[in-house]
Amino acid sequence: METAISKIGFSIKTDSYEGPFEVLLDLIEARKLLVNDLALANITEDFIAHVRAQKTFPVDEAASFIQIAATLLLIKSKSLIPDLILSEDENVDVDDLKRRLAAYEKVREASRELARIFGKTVMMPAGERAPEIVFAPSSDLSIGALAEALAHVLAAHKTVEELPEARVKPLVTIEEMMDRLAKRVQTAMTLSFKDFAGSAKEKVEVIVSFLALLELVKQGAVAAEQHDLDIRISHTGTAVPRYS
Amino acid sequence: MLTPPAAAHALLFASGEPLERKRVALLLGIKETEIGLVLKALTDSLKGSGVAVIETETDVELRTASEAALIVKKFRENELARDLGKASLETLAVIAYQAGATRGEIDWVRGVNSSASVRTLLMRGLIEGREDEHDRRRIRYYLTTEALAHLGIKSAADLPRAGELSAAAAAIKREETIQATE
Amino acid sequence: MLTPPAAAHALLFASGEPLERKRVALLLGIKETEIGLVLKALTDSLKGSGVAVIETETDVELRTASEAALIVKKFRENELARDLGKASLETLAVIAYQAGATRGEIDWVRGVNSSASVRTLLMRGLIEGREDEHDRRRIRYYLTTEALAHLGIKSAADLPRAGELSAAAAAIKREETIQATE
Repeated sequence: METAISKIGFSIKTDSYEGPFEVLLDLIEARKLLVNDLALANITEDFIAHVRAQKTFPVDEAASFIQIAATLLLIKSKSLIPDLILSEDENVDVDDLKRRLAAYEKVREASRELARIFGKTVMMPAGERAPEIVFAPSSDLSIGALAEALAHVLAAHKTVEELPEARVKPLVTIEEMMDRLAKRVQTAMTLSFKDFAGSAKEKVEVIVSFLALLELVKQGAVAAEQHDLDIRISHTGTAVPRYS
Repeated sequence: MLTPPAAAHALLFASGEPLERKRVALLLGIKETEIGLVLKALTDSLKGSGVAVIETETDVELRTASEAALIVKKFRENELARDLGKASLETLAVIAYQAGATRGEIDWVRGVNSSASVRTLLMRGLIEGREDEHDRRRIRYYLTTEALAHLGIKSAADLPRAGELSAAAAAIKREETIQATE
Repeated sequence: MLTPPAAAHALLFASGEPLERKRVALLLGIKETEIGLVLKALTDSLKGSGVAVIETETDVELRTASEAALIVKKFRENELARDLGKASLETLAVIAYQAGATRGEIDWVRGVNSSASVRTLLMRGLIEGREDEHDRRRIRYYLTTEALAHLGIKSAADLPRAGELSAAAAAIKREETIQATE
């Protein structure tokens, strides 16, 4: 884990959790690059190294990290295999990632602006006076209304709790997605193998990254299983496989 | 930078209670002999503004102006006659089914900040706060006897679906305790 | 007789909490369309006074001015803001620069699930959720006067680089809407 990261001199902050876009931007900024295809292709391995290095992965974020890793691999593959024609869906994924990253860059700027002023000059509310208490019930107050209000709160609480899992796009399982992507790129590589003469080293890296990612999904820190229409991703245990 | 009268205004506003003149002087970093002038300037600047400075020999306080008495009275009456509304009803419900709930627990169960609702319910005499026996900084809220009487029940046990709803709320409340101690 | 801005001043002072703009209009006996002008006049008259009006789209509250923060801090230190984590700050930023942002929009741009951050902000009273007018299942989030007060600004228009960053945030809304309808 250490070597994979220290290679590029980018240290992952272990004290606070970072989302995938944040990791991407950090990697790009560390290399003083602009957000474009070239930059994304450049940091693909580092991003995957980061995914692999995560000891504790927030359960519901694993999917977005892996989905982004998959899109990065597409961009990387395309940069290595010029013959690789991306499908419409794949192009959408790539464009989408770039747009979201650009938007996130602005949000990060905005949040830094807010961090600069938040809590610095707090405008205080009027001081509280001891209230004059007047018993004043209301027409909407009854035991029925109370029961209903609490039932509503409890129901809302349940919805919130369940929301994170439901938000993972229930199109395919992560495993299916990765399998498809692996086949897709491997086929393209076989077809245009002769183009690789000059970049054999990088080709190997791509394949290694792929296998590592697939392994992560299949045996490692996260296990994906399909429940009804939602995907639930859960930690299978604390044991993290080592790839070194 | 604020002028001394403006700084005094902010202090009195944030205090809510009468402040000693000498304390105001100390906080403003001026001499006690100067405070009279500063308060005079503040009084003048607030003329006709709806809010006024009330001075005694020792203390000073910000109050609504006497000309505003009518509109403030109307506001208070409106405040007490209004429907409780969703937020306050929910807050009252949590307290009804979970007697002794704290602000933190109410917020946790509702998932939103409940300070305004708690304040409303206190003012309307529907709930009362008592210090926790073990931790005096913690305030626990209970329905008042008047509220119970108004609802036509003797205790929380008489509420509809008391067992089921209390248990569910208690389960959520426990999460808060776990989170808070983590 | 008090002028409408002075009457509004008295009301806001007496209330001590945020009041709905339409409620202030009702109590003052003016049209909802006129409340903006009245509050504008009040804001102007309070300039440099140590106290200021904070306005959101729906609410209005009287608070000490941001310039008074240092002096007021001296005796209300215990209430001072706990810092927000990075995730909550980002979420707050999306909502600040794009009033009415939905959970979907926040998640879209942050690339992570924001439910915990949204909940933190709700519980701290920095944002509030309201149902979308057209689609009741959609909750839209807005800054509260409390959030503006913590940022030391009187309205969202005073946010740092408001024009530029709001324009950038508006793109988020469009993008997510396209995605959601696909």
